[in-house]
Amino acid sequence: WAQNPVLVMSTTTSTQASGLLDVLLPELEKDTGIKVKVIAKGTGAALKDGMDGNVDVVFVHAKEREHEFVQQGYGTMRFAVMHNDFVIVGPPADPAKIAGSKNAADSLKKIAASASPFISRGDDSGTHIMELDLWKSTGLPMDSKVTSTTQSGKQVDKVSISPADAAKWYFSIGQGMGKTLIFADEKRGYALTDRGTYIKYKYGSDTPVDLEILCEDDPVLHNIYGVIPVNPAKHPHVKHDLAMQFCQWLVSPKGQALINGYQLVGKQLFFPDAITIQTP
Amino acid sequence: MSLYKMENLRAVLGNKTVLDIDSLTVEKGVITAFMGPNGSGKTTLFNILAFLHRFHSGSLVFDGITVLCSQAPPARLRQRVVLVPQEPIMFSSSVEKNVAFGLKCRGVPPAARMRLAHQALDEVGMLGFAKAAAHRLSGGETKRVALARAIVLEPEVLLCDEPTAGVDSQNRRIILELIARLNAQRGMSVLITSHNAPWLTGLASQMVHLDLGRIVKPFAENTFSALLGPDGHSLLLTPSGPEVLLEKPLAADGPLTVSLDPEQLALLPIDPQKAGSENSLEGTITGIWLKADRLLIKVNAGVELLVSISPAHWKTQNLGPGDIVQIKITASSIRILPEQKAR
Amino acid sequence: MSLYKMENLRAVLGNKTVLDIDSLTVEKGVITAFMGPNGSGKTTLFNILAFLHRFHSGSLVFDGITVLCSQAPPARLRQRVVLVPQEPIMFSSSVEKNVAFGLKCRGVPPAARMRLAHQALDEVGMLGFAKAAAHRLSGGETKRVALARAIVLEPEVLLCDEPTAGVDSQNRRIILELIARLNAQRGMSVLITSHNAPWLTGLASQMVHLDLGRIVKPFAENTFSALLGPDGHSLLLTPSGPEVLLEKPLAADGPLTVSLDPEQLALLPIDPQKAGSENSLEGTITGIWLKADRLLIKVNAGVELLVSISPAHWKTQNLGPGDIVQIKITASSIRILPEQKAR
Amino acid sequence: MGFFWDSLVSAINLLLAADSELIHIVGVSLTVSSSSTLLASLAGIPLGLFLGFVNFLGKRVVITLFQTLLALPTVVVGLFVYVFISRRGIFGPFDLLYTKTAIVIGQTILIIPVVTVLTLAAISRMDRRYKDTALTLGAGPFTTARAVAWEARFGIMAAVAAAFGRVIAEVGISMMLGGNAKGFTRTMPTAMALEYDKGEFVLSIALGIILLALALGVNGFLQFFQGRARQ
Amino acid sequence: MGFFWDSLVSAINLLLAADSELIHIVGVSLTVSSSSTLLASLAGIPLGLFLGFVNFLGKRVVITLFQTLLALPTVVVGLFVYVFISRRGIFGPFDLLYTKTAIVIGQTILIIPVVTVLTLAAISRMDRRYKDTALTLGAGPFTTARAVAWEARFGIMAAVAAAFGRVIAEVGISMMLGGNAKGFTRTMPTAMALEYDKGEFVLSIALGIILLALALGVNGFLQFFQGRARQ
Ligand SMILES: Nc1ncnc2c1ncn2[C@@H]1O[C@H](COP(=O)(O)OP(=O)(O)OP(=O)(O)O)[C@@H](O)[C@H]1O
Ligand SMILES: Nc1ncnc2c1ncn2[C@@H]1O[C@H](COP(=O)(O)OP(=O)(O)OP(=O)(O)O)[C@@H](O)[C@H]1O
Ligand SMILES: [Mg+2]
Ligand SMILES: [Mg+2]
Repeated sequence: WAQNPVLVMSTTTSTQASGLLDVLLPELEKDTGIKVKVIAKGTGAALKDGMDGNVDVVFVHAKEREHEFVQQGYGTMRFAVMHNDFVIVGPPADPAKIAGSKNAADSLKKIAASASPFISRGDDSGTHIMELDLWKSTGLPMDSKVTSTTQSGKQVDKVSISPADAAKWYFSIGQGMGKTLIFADEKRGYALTDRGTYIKYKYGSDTPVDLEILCEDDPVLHNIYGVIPVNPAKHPHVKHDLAMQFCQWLVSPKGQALINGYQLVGKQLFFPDAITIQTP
Repeated sequence: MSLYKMENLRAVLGNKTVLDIDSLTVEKGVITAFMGPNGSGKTTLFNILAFLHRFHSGSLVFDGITVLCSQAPPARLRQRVVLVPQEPIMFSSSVEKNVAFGLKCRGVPPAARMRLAHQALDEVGMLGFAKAAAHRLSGGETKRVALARAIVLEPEVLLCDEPTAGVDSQNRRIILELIARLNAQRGMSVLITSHNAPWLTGLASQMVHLDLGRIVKPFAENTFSALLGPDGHSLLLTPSGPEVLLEKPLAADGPLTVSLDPEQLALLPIDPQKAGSENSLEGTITGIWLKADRLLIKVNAGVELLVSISPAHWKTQNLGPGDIVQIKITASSIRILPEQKAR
Repeated sequence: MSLYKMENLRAVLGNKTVLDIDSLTVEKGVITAFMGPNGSGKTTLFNILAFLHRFHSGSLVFDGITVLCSQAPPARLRQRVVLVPQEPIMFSSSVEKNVAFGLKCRGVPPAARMRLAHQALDEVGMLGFAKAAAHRLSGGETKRVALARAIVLEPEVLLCDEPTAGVDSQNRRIILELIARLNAQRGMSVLITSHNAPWLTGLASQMVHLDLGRIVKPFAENTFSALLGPDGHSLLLTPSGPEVLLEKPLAADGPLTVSLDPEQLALLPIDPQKAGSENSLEGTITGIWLKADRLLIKVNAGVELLVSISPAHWKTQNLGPGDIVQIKITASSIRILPEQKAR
Repeated sequence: MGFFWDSLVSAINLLLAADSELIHIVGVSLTVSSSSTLLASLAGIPLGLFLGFVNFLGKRVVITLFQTLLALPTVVVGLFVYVFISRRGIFGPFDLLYTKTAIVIGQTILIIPVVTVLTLAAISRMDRRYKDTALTLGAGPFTTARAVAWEARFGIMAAVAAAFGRVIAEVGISMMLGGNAKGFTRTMPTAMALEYDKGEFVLSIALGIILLALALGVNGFLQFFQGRARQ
Repeated sequence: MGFFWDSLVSAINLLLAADSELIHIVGVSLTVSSSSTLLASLAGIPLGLFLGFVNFLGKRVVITLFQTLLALPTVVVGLFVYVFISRRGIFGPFDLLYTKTAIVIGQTILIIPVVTVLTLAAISRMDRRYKDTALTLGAGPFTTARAVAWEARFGIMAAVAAAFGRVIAEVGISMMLGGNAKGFTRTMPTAMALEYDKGEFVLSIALGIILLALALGVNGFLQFFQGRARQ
């Protein structure tokens, strides 16, 4: 397979860890002959790889930052590929009494009021950004902390926010989704998670986490994935044609059908966004 | 009483039998000297007798206690026996701490141990170095501190592997006097090795000679490398010297090692008529010693020869250092030694 | 011609001045002997002369080349000078590889270097050990291989730090003969240290005496520890012996080191009338040597004393070993030595 | 190169700000890694001495195993400890997971082989005469081992330094068993890994510079005492 | 304990299946870590010898710096190399990022201090007479260093073994510079980290067991030769 063209893609860990790519990529290679070299990392680092021209295409889930990426000229265009959704999980005992809720902000308020442990990813990932948006919408007081760094000689301030007066129950752990779930399980706490990872850790693991979905189906909890070829105007060496071919394959009926059909322990993880597929 | 009793004691190092002692008893309370050429196994033996190294087969009994070759050397006997090795090593601390080490192992309190250590250092003339870094001492200084480190423990048995090699003449005397005193006053058993036979003679009451790991009859003096004559009937002691006839012919390749018994050699005034006669060598007297009740005469005859005669006989001959004499070598005085070979 | 020229050469180790030579010249092509008690700086000096260690101040000229104390010892001179250290160490390979090491450094091809190595091993009687593991040899064997490892290089200058300590008597003679031959036949300059004065006398043409790092007048023999009498006018050589009157009174604490000049001592037959008289000791003759054109008489008088007299005078006295004699100690024969102190 | 310059300036700014969060992280890092180095030394140095001195059947095999454990992956150690201390494990009731203690346990296991193997290497090259001298002067096995260890002290210190370097920069175990919880178990390396994940490379390197400065301080301190001991 | 048992069985099954993916990963791991160990030894052993032998102003400071670099965090090394070989870096055109070469570069930098410091420790305890003997027999600086290194060979081998153990189990640099790309740069430890991320603990430990078995093989092999050399 040495002659096959190799496309380098950076993506978030969730696409890799969920096992979706293991289904998509062999089919892609069969159809187009393209072999994909997958570099999985956090959303921030994955986008940075694209900006630095280290990869040909990025496949992430942070809609606003993706638009920014295209606007700044790093990517040529964004293809909406699929979505899944976020849920709030917690211990079966549910000390904050949020079971069955369809209002995420309200649930978080109750968690804060009961000072039950809440585990935050705290890693600037798509999930983390979503969580912070939810906290802001609760109207609870927030702490913000400024860290100054110097970039290209200029001072750049990074603001990180978190709920105020939460030192006892708000754990910001800066790790991936899986680890956040394990942490929540251990601490008998709540967490915001994408449904796919939860299913994987609840039903697909030899040591399943003892957590239940307590809040779901709030429309704000959608998690949208996009794919963007890196702009050859910025990085002439990138394989833009291959990247386009890859994106088009992903949004093609074949690609979308594969996404739609991917199941983990009998549960669908991702929902195609490019075309509507009738679910039987 | 016997201190050590060895039977068929063998030690194998690498794949070479380094020690092979049929039977040897070392007495208690006396000074025993071990002599022998390089590689004869003296150090190997001392390491075994100090219960540091194992032996391979045979039996060793120490003061009635049997030490097995099949087991690691018994640790509890080590407090009774102390070895001063041939090339001692110092712990990298001060001289006094080195000397106090063994006392510390025996639970002597700090103040007492410093006092005893200083006393022992004084005995070997190294008190002035008490605070110096022990591992930086010169060769002879190290040797002397190592002796102090051993005697401060007042062990029942003191094993000294060449205690005076590298020690200057004044301190050599001090050390030998010290060893003699420890033996005489405290009844300490002392085992000693050395290549320097003369001074051992007066000190030791038992002399053990080793060669190639075996116990042999002494032949420390008058040992030479010699060539066999073409017919096997005669020996050449020096390349240019006269031939010496043998009692019976020999067959051998290359040089032989021969030893001449000093008691069997005769010393004659020079006789111009008989000059260069067979079985005699000419030489100059270079020294005269008193050893026990005999006189040892050293003659330089190309090689150095020792002749032992009675003081009475000496007086009759009216000879002195510087005089030229003739030495008659009888065939019975010649002993052929096994050649030393590696492995 | 001069080989080494030293002026005000000082070496400081730790914070102790170990060597402090005002002026010393070592001649080319001869054997020079360095004598001195332990810690007198012999090894330190040899390490400097072999360009291995630095000195602290002063100047050193080797064969017309000035060596600076401010710089690391010059590497290119090292190929001309080889040191055989006091306690040599072997590389953990075979004996023959150890001996061939220096030849390899000099680019000698493998076959030639093995041949030369075997030849050198033969000279020191260690050929049988060629394939043995060098780091497992006995003390004396190591010493001899170290000498072979040096002489195989045929250096201009050979520095031997106590080459015969730990070597058995037969091989000691072989080594000394070898050194003499290298000097006589190849004109190799040899510098040697030893505590064993007698055999050096015949070998070396220059003798340098060191004490406490300084060059001193020789006093190798007849050096004793003595106590000053209560008034400071007399010395006690032995705790039980008679007092010896001094020329002028002295003030000192504790024991002194004194040396008696053998030339200034007189030997008298025993005189019952004068027994126990001042400034005389009684003893037994235990040995007689020929040294250069004088006779050395060894007398055991509680301490051992050497007396030097002319052979002619000896004949007139009709004395022999075993006879009891009286030694007269003149005040002029007494030299008080500086006491050796650490740091 | 501007990147490193930015990082350096940021590191200095961070230090000047004396941010309480940073101070906490530095504190956790130092406590945890010095504890695990201490514990591993207490176990590994005697173990190395034991392997160096005592002869027993299969000793070569045991040494090979320890050498193999130099390649112990952090994930294996992390999961191994996790199984015992997680809520479902035997030691679950002690509530050790996601505490500094948990990191110390994991790191100690990780570096015991390092200390052991390097201590063994240090003493196995020592002149046999040190051991023999101690023995003949009447020292028991412990005093003998101590005397030889003293002579090999610089080698053993290098072993400890290597182990300390390993844990102060360690990410995997600290993440898995400590959880990288901000204000609780976040260490310098896990903080760096997080900033890297966020794409905050400058901040990440700035933390790295502070970590190295810290290590430099510790080593300079040790060197100073080594220098004094050497005299 | 059932968990470890499951892992062991899985490890054996994985091996028996001789899965081509697994074989590739093992191959990458071995190639990468032996290359970086080799390169680091080629640099670190001479460096250690140099620091041991040559006296120069500020040598103590340099040694302290190297000792400090034992605490070099993988994130720092990773980012450092990243800056040079990323597309925007000086070596960008060589397209090194996310290749095995990139991992080798990073790992080599990581362990050069390990090899250097431990080599230095090994030779600094050697009897000074080895050096003096080589010098007086006319050896130049290189031959002298080689002779002393030969006498310290077991210590130096321990240094190399420690460095190898460090890289064969290394995650951070392999992730950052190799990218853990399946079929390209996935190594045993990054595969383990991924399986762990996925919650596949059994598979993760199974891979760890295979990694340790691999390390055991390498060490057993080395021990065998050490044993022969010792004779
Ligand atoms: N580990 C070993 N392997 C092989 N041979 C050895 C070993 N150790 C010692 N030997 C050999 O054993 C012999 C006896 O050595 P030992 O040290 O006992 O001799 P020695 O009588 O003390 O000699 P010296 O007078 O030179 O000190 C020597 O020939 C030596 O080379
Ligand atoms: N590094 C050092 N620090 C302090 N003192 C030292 C150091 N090295 C040597 N000395 C001291 O310097 C003196 C001279 O030592 P050196 O080895 O030159 O003596 P030597 O004449 O060879 O003695 P020996 O006859 O015992 O071999 C000794 O007293 C020794 O203790
Ligand atoms: Mg010996
Ligand atoms: Mg000396």
